[in-house]
Formats: sequence, structure tokens, C-alpha cells
Amino acid sequence: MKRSSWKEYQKEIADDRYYYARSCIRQNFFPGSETTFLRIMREALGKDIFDDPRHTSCTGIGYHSDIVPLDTTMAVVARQFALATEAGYENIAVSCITSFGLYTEILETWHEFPETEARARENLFKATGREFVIPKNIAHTSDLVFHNREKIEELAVRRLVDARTGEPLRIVEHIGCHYAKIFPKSGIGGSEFPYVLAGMVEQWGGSVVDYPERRHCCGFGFRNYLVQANRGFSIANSRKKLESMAPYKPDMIVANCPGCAMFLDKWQYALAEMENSTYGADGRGIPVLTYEEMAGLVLGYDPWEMGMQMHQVDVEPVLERLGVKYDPAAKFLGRAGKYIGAPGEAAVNSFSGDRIYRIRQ
Amino acid sequence: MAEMTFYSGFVIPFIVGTSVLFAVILYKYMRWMVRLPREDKRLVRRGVFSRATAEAIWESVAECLLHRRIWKVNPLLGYMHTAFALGWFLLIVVGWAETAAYLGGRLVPLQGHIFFKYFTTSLDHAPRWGVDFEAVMDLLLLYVLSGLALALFKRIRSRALGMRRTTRLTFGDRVALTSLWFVFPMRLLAESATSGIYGSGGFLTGSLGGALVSTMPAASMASFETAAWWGYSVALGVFFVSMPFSRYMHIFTEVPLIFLRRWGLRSGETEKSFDHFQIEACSRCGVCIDPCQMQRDAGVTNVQAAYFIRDRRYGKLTREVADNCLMCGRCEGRCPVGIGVNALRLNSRHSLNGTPADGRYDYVKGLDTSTGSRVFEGAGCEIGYSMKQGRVGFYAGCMTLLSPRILKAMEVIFAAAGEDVWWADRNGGVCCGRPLKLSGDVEAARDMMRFNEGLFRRHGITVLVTSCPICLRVFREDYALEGIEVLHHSEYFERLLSEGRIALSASDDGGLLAYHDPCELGRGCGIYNAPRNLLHAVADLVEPTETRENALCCGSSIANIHLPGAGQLAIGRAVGSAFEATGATEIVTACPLCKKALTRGTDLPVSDLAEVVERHLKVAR
Amino acid sequence: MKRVIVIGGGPAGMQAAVALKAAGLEPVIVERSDALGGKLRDWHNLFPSATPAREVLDGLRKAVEMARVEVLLHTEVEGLTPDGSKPSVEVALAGGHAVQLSGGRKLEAAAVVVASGFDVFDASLKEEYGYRIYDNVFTTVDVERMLNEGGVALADGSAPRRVAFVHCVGSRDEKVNQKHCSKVCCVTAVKQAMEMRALFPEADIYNFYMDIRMFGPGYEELYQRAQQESRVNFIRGRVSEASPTIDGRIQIKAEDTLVGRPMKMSVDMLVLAVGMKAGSSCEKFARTADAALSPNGFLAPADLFSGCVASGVPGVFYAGAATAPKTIGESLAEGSMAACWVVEYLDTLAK
Amino acid sequence: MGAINFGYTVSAARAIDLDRNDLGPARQIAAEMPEFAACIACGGCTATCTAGALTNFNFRMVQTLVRRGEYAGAWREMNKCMLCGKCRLVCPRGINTRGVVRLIKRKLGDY
Repeated sequence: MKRSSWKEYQKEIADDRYYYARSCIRQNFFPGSETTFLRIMREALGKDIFDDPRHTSCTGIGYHSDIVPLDTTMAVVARQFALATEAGYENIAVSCITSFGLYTEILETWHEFPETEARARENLFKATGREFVIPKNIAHTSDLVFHNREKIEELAVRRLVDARTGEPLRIVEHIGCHYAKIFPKSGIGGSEFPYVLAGMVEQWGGSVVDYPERRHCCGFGFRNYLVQANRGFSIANSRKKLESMAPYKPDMIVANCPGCAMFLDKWQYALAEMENSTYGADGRGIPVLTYEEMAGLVLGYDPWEMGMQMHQVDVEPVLERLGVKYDPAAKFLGRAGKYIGAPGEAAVNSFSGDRIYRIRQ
Repeated sequence: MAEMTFYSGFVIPFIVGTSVLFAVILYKYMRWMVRLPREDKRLVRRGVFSRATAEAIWESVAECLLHRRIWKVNPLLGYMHTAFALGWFLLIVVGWAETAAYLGGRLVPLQGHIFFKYFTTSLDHAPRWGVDFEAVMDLLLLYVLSGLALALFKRIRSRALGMRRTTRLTFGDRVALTSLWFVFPMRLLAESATSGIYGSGGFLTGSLGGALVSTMPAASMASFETAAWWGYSVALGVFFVSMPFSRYMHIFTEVPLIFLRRWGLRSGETEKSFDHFQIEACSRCGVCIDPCQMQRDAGVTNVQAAYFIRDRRYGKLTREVADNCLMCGRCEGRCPVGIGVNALRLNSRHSLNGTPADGRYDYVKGLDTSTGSRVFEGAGCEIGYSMKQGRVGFYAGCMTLLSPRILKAMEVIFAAAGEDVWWADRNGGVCCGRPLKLSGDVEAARDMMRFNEGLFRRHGITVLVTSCPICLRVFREDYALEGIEVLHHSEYFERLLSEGRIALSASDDGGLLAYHDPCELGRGCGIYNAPRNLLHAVADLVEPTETRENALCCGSSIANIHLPGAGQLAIGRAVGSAFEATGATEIVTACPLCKKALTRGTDLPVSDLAEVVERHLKVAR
Repeated sequence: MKRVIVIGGGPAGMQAAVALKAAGLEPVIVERSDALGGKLRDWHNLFPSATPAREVLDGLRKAVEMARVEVLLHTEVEGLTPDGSKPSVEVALAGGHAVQLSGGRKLEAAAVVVASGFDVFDASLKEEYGYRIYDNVFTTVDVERMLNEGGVALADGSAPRRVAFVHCVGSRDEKVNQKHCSKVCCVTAVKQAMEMRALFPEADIYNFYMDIRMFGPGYEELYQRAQQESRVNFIRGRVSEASPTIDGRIQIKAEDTLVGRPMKMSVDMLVLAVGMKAGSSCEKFARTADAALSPNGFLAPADLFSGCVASGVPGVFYAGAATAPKTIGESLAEGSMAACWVVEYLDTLAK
Repeated sequence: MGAINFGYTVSAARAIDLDRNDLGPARQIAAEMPEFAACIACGGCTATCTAGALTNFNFRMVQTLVRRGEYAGAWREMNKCMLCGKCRLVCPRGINTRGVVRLIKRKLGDY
């Protein structure tokens, strides 16, 4: 089963002119990633991508937690489409995997059951007076980066290799469940062998770690995390993945889903606190990056500008390995050079205890 | 006579051997006696001045000297043992008398008696007190030597002495045995040499001495004499030193064992000091090996009583040896020393396997699955059963529950007798506890026993009938069931028959029944006749060669927790063919487990007694 | 001599005899009962196609009649040698065979085909299942008979509301010295469960199994139909005990091993899927012919692959369930095959 | 570590992990009693079990778990057994079930 199966499923990805649908939680946890995405698309690749302040949550979290009914969700999604239509965009780039899954699911439902589409149109019109045209193309933003991976490689200032040895970095890629597990045809490589992140990693010189629990869920699972009583199950699943990948000594994890990146990152901290176990080679955890951050580093962007100081597991080991020049003292300085506060010491913070920050403070 | 110093260099081995022997034996006995538990000591104090002591003295003579029980096993074997024991004993006693007869009241050291011939060459050996001591002593020596010849013969052909197999020896045994074999031939040579030189001696030593002198130069004859006495003394010394560490420890230990046993001491559920007397009284004669079906049919040759006791004595007992035994009791019945090996095995199992009860059966608390037409719910137990005189309870036991034919037969018979029965465990109950006890888990077993006792009392029964001999035995031996009569169903049927509550019709189909004695019922509870009487009433009965007290075990005994299925089957088949050889058309037994085991072992139909009784019930009473 | 003795007039024997006759030999069927057909006479419909057993039987009988095969009924073969002693190989090689028949008769032949079949396991040996103790415990053989007699019913004539089948009764059970798998009982029990469904549309039907072994063509499909269309419940657990209930039903106990909990249920009718035991005469034939027996008591073929109808003794051949549990179809195939081997053997002798 | 109360703990994994489980004791048990491996999981033992009728005790399941290297609580479970021997009488594979109970208690338990 060597590599080729991971490339088999391909899907159509529009080349330009996107309506951008942001994620709810990414803006909290990885606030720089979406900005980085826009920067890559606009500055590096010169694409037209419309960032619309009027769009809302897709209700995905509420929908998957059985709080928001399907009709409501359909009306909300229809409104996003209407906004895109009004703005003159036919293609939608979705930042969140759950939103992406939900849009795909709803379009598929409308296709199979046209009466639901009619109802959604009616509800939307009654509530807002808006109308929409079904988008021509829906892609996840990681699809877009994948789509442009060769162009990015041309612009790259570095490759995903150890700056000292030239060895490719060992990278664990994690795909959100809703990317292709609902509709295999909606993801590059399908549901079993998704290639979207692997394609980027391989294009940019890294090596992908193939480990037993590669396809397993990160553990978020909505209700499993949102209800405290179930949270033990959520973290157990993350641990299962981490235990499974640890023997491969990965340099980093890259994820394309807001929840996954967050849980694989934050649960490492919780596990260190609860069980005193960490999974990185140095006992400090495995850094978790978003694919935008990974692309940004390849393009030579400043890590702190990309918001990488917001990660629970410190990213400095990856930066060191890639040979990224960064100012350690500037880590917790915000935009205007104002100190934004450093986290308390933890097993997964290999650098935050550094004196320099204290001095600056 | 002044020159009689009774000392020569060669006596040293003998003196050393004797001292070691008596020191070790005394040390052992003192230690064991001191460590006896308080109740045992009380028994000893009470027994010493009772009739039991006199009985013990007689038993000691009968068993330790005359070996009465071994004579019963095989006369040749008996002769061999008696020749050694009685012969040697008489050599010592008569030797003592000889010394006294010739030397009067003079104090003679021990070696003076033993090596009398050597030290008293200056005496004239004319008969004294009207006894020709030289002839008598020669006769006794010849007697012992004849026993020795038989022993040598037994090593080569044990079958002739009624034993198909003999025990394998330990190192200590080998040393002791070899030295023992040398003792009497050396004595013969030594005494003959001295007799030859000094022209004395009886018909044996005198004539052999004469022959020696005539064939040997005088100088070599003198050194031959010295060498022979040295050899004799060394053989004695080595034998005495090795004796307490070998199986020959039994020679002495059997005596205290007989006394203690007469005074009422027994081995119990847990190991205790008295066990030492039993263990070291085992001579490993091997009489226990031949009857063992494990050896005979299942090919297991390291677990028999003699080996079990040997391993336990030397601290080498393994679980396998302790566990891999049917505890059928066939060997115990034949032990010439009367060692209670099953009790020893049980307390070994307790030491090896017992675990704390730990409330592990707490789940049975408050359970009651019993059924019956009138379940009694009394305020107080005592009032309860005095009010309900004659109330019969039936406890099927786990195994009967797997034999619906027995259950159904019981039901029919109870109905025919008009008995209003309380069924203790028809819908499943709590095990009687015997299997657990047999596996060594005594404390845990007690939990179950207490539970069932409570259940029986609560329902105010006065007669407890069971179809399972395993349950029967534990009810009788371990349950506190005062006021409740415990009956095996065979005894109960017999009673119903004699009271005229049921009647049986003889069959005329020409069927020939053979009865299999379950171990727990026969050797366990002494019930042999009740089932036979019932069977006699309905058909002709034949007996297999080994029956009643010697009956074979079915092979599936609950007491063996180690034997794999193939071994059980092999024994079952052997028993099956023993029954087939009787020409019987049907095997009847009185134990559900035996029934299952025999059904596998033969093609003959196998029934429980209850089924046969049911089949022959005269319906109109 | 052209005579070939065929021991046993069941499907395998009849098929062998017809094929031998067609090859120009003179088969004689020696049958101990009063008619040809063997146990096929007792069966109702055959799995998996529900072909009436009568159809197959009539076809075979007709073929035997048409071929004018000599049949000796009420005749038992006492041994494969004239006096029950060990055979002389020389005689066998010379093409002379003589078998000892009941009544002191002797019959000579050039070859012998042993098609003596199997015995049905005696379910009363599994006492804990209550066969011949409780009225409403039957075997699959009883059910076939009842179906042939026109109806399945409880002892009191009423219709069962709940029926349970117990698989592996007298098969795969060292407690009754039957370690082998009888192979046909699974599919028989499934077939009968479906027949029960047809008879009693409202009844609950349960099959208790250890493993379901559906090895033949169409068997697995039959199993699925039993589950889906006939609504037969399959419970993976061996029944360990059967006891009577107060209302005259039978309570059975098993472990539902897939759930991991003991279970019990009361049924009106308990059907024991009895296994196939080595035929009672196998031992006798093996002894007198100096042939080998398998550990399970069936006759052992010379070779399991290329010589499944050969005995290893010259001139003696096997067909059907004398060597192992077999289906009707397999027995018929072996009947033909044994005939082929006889012909080849006699040809070789003639050369 | 562990100073923080998260209000929940990591759920134990339910999967039987044959890579992680130490199969040594299971192999030792099988070596001492080879018939231990002959079980076909028919459940006859559990169905007839005297103790199992009175409490939650499943001999078949516990011994299967032991064979998979899942030893936690096995000997405590086996302690519920009354050693009555009914299971041995119904086992179609002739396994010395009582011996298995004892062996598991000895290898994994308290003596």
C-alpha cells in the first residue's frame, strides 16, 4: 500500500475568486492562522479572496451537539451563500473543517431532497429577504493551499528540513474527521488516504509519519468534549493518538481542523498535568502547527507575527530545527510592542520560562 | 574374667552410631511432643493411665514385632518383615539374657552385649539356665538372615511377595538399606571367625567358623576376624546414623504413633505436630502403590501415599503430588501402619492452596431458592422443628442437578411414599462445601457449610436426605446438624421399604445388576449394605473382583483437581471393563458423579439406585 | 467371478450397486433391515433444497429395480472373512472374497463395497438434556419422523409456542466419546427450524449453537434465510441443562456467550440435533478385514485425498458414511466412485 | 504534577491491547495446563455454574480474558467459584475447569 493510494481521490478546486468563511474557534486559539492564510493567498499568490465581516458561525458545533436543528442550520448556511452571491463570488473557501463538512452535507442533502432546499430558501427569504445561488465550488482552505503547493514551493525561503543536517522533518499530519469521512469524494485522497496535508509536507521537503492511529479522531467529538462528564473520553482518544505517534519521534504535528489542532495541542498540556506524561522526544511535548503556519514558515514569515506564541506546546524546537531566525524575547510582545502576558510554567513549555521575557517585562 | 574390658577399637563406629541414633530420635520426639497443640496434650495426659495404653502395648507388639497387618497382605511379605523385626528384637533380648546368664548381675556396657562373642572367648559356652544360648542365638540369626534373603529376592521379583511395584529409594534409604543388608552377614562372619578360632559357637557360627579355620592359615584368620568385627560394627554404625534420616525411622516411630493414636490423637484440617509421627512412621513399604488406580490406569507414578509422605517429610512436596490424588481411600485401608494419609494430604493441600475466606462467598447471604409444599417460617428454630416432627428435606447437590433422571426418580419415590418433601436446592443452591474442603480451602468451605446449616435449620427439617455421597459425607463430618438426621437416599429407601411405605417388585427380565460402591459412600461413610439390600430385593446382583472396602474409584473424584480428562477416562474405562467382566447387564451406583464417570467408561447402561428403585416400585400399595 | 458384494442398502450402497451393474458386474446388496433405503427412509425433506427425501429414494429404488440388482434383505454380514478370522491376502489377491453372512451362510465375490453407514447418536446418553425423561424433548430424527407422519406436535398433541434446537448433541463432545464434528447437524437443525416456522408461524424458534458450520453449497444462504425470513433466533451458547418447569415446559440454561451472561428460558419443545456415530459394525468389519479404524470409530480410508473409497485391503472398498459423517449427496458420489474403483481393481487383476 | 483538578480524568482504554498486555502469565498457565487452550467458548460452563446462578460470575469470560492477558480482577472473580465441578462435567472439550480456576488464582492471585 505504498504512497499512491493517498493520491487517488482528487477533487475540483477553483483557482481564484473566493468568498472566505472563517472558523469560530480558530480566531481564539490560533488567531494568526487565518490572517496568514489571507496573506499567503493575497500577497504571495495574488488571489482574490473576500473576507466578509457579515458572515456568521455555521452553527456546526451546535448542530453536532444536537442543540441546533437542521432547518436552522440550513437557513444559516443559506445566508452565507447569499452573502457570497451578493458579493459576487461563486466559490467558497471554508476555514473550518466542521463548517466545510456541514456545507458539503447540506448541499448533498439539498441535492438528494430538493424540498429541503426549497424550505431553506423560503426560511431565509422570510427571515432576511435574501436569496442565493448555490456555490459552484466549495473548498476547504487547506485544499487551496494544497492546490497552490507548487507555487508556494517556488516562493519558499526554506524547506521542511533540519537546517543543520538537511534531513527531512518528520511530520505527523492530522485531518479533521469532517473533511472527508462524511463524503469521501469531498476530500483530496478520500477518507481513508487523505492527501491534502501530506501533499504539502512532501512538496515542501518534509516526510510524513505513517503511524497506526493516523486516521483516528483527535478526541474532540463535540459532545465528548463539551460535556465535562465525557471529557475523559475525549482526552483518552487524544492520548491514544499521541501514544501511537510518539515512537516515531515526530518533529511536529500539522492539522487542518481547528478542533484537532487545538485538542492535540492543549490535551498534551492536560495529560502532562494529569499523568505526568509527555510525548515529544525531549519530554516537552510535540509542537502542533496549522498548515497555514507551516506554509508561512516555508515562505519565511515571522512566527510571532503568525501568532505561534499562542500554542500550548512551545513551537521553538521546530523553529530551531528549521533554522528560522526569530527573536526569542519578542515572543510575548503584541503588535504595538506591548507585553501580552506569558503562560505559567508547564512541562510542555520548553521556552516560556526563559529569563529574557521576564527582563523585558 | 578380669580381662573382659569390653573394649576394642572396632566398637567405635557402633558406639558413635548408637549415640547419634538415640540423640536424634530423642531430639525429634521431644520436639514433636512439646509442639503438640494444647488439645492433643490434654488427650495424651488423659490417655496415659487408661486402658488405651494397655491396648497400645499389645498393638505395638502385634504390629511392630509381628507385623500382623502385613501378614494379611501377603504371608511371604509378612514373614520378611517379622524376620527382621522380631528376629532382631529377640537377638537383642536373648543376647541380654545370655549376658546375664554368663556374667550374672555385672554391669556390662552396651557393646558388651552386642559384641558378646568377641569379648567372652574366655568363657566356656556350656548351656546356662538350661538354655543352649549359642544354638538359640544362631537360630535367631538364621531367622533374620532368611528374612534378608527374602528382601533381596523382593528387590528382584517383588510380585512373588504380592507386590507389583515397590517404592523408589532416596539417598538416605539407599545408605541405610545397604548397611542393613551388611549387618547380619557381617555378624555371621564375625561370630563364625571368633567361634572358629576359639572352637566355640552354635550349629551355624560354629560350623561356619570351623570351615573358615580349615581353609585359611591362622595368621590370616586372625586378621580376618578383626576385619569381620570391624565390618559388623561399621555396618551397624552406618545403619544407626542413617536410620533417623531414612525410611527406617519408622522402626521406632511406629511405637509412639500407636500410643498417640490410641490416646485419640488424629491429623486434622491443618498441619500440626502430630503429623510428624504419622509421616515418620511410614516405612515406604509400598503396599499403598499397587491398589492405586492413578498408577495402575492413569500412569501417574509419583503421587502415591508413600511418595507423598516421603516428599512431605523431606520438604519437597509439590502441589502436583498433593493434588493429583483421587483420595479414594483404597491405599489408606491397606496401610500396615494405619497412617491416615488422606488427612495428611488434606492438610498439605490446605497449606499449599488454602486462601483466606475473605468474605468471598458473601453473595450467598440471604439466598433461599428452596421449594416445597409448605415452607416453614418459624420464629425460633428449636420450636420450629419440634413442631414439625418428621419433616424431610432433600438436598440434591450440584452433581444430581445435572442428572435429571435421579431427580425425577426421587420425585416419584417421595410421592409413592407420601412424603411431604422440602427441596433445598432444586432450582440451584449453594454447594455443600466438600469440593472446596478437598481442595484445601477449608476456611472458605466453612462459609458454605454455615450457610447450608442455616438454611436447613430455618426450614425446620428433621431428616435430611441426599442422593450425593459427597454431600452426605460433609454433612456428617463437618456440619453441625444436631437434631437433623442425615441419610443417604439408599438408607432412606431402605427405611421406606422396611416401614412398608414403598414396596418393590422383583424384575423377571433376567437382568443381572452389578453395584459400584462410590468411595465417599463406602469407604467414606461405611455404607455398603443399604444399596445392596435394595438391589437384592429387585434383581440378581453380581460383584466385581474388587468390591466393598476394596471397590474401585470411578476416576472422576472431585478430590482430584489435577488429573486431566484423559486420565479420568482411562480410569473410568478400567472400572467399566471390571464391571463388564462380571457379566452384568447393568451397572448401578449411588452417586451422580460415579454415574457420569462410568457412563463414559463403558457401554453398559449405568443407573443410579434411585432410578432402579423407581423402576421397581409397586404402584398399588 | 463377477459378483461384488455391497454391504448396506442405503444411498451409497444402492448407488454403488447400480453403477457396478452398469459396468457389467453382478452386485449383490446385503441389507440387514427389511427394505432398501437406509436412513434416507426416515428423512422428510433434504437440505438445503427441501427436496423430498422420497423423491431421491424412489429414484434410487427404481434404478436398483431396473438394473435387476440382487438384494438380500434381513441379512447381516458377520465378517468380511468366511469364519471371522483374519483374511488371507493371497486369497484376496487371487480375486476371491468370501463374507460371512448371518445364519452361517457364506457368499463369495470378487470384491466387497462396505456401505454400512452410520448410527444415530443416542441422545439419552446426554442425560442433562432430558431426552426420554421429559415428554417434550425430541431429536432431529424424531422431528423428521413426525414431519413424515404428517405433523409436529407436543406430547399432548398441541402446538408448541416456543421451540429450541440444541446443536452438537453427541458431536464435538468428549464427555460422550464423540470428539468429531458430525457436520450435517447444523444445517439439519437450521432446515428444521425453518420447517417449524412454516408449521407454527407464531412460535418463537431458537437455535443454540457453538459454531455454525455451513460448509455446503447453498447452506450459508439457507442459514441467512432462516435468520431473516424464518425469524429463527440464533444464540451462541451450549445448553448445559434442561429441567422441568411447574407448568410442564422445559427450562434450559445456556450462556449467551456473545453477551457474556448466563441465560435461561422455558420452551415447549426442545429438539436435540443429534450427531452421527460410527456404525456399530465398523469395528467388526475392520477386525475381520484387517483394515484400520479412525480414532472416532469410523472406518479409515486408505487415503483422505486420492483414496477416500479405498480400504487399503485388496478388493475391499468403502462408500458413504461408513468412513465419516457425510451428506446424502456425498454418499451417492462415493457410491459411484467406489464402483469405478472396483471395476479398475478387477481390470488390473485380470491383466 | 496532578495539582490541578480538571474535574475529570483520562478514561481507561477499553481495547484489549495485545501489543501491550503481558502474555507471559497466560502462556505459563497454558504451559502448566495445555487443555486451557482447548476452549471453544461454548459457554456450557457458565450456563451450569452454581456460583454464576447466584452472583455475577462468568468463568468462560474470565478465563478468556486471562488468555488475552487481561488479568485485572481475574483471581478475585475466580474466588467466587465454589469448585463444585459441574462445569467440568459439561465441558465438551474435557477441560479440567476446576484446575483452571485454581491455576489462575495461583498465578494471578494470592497463593
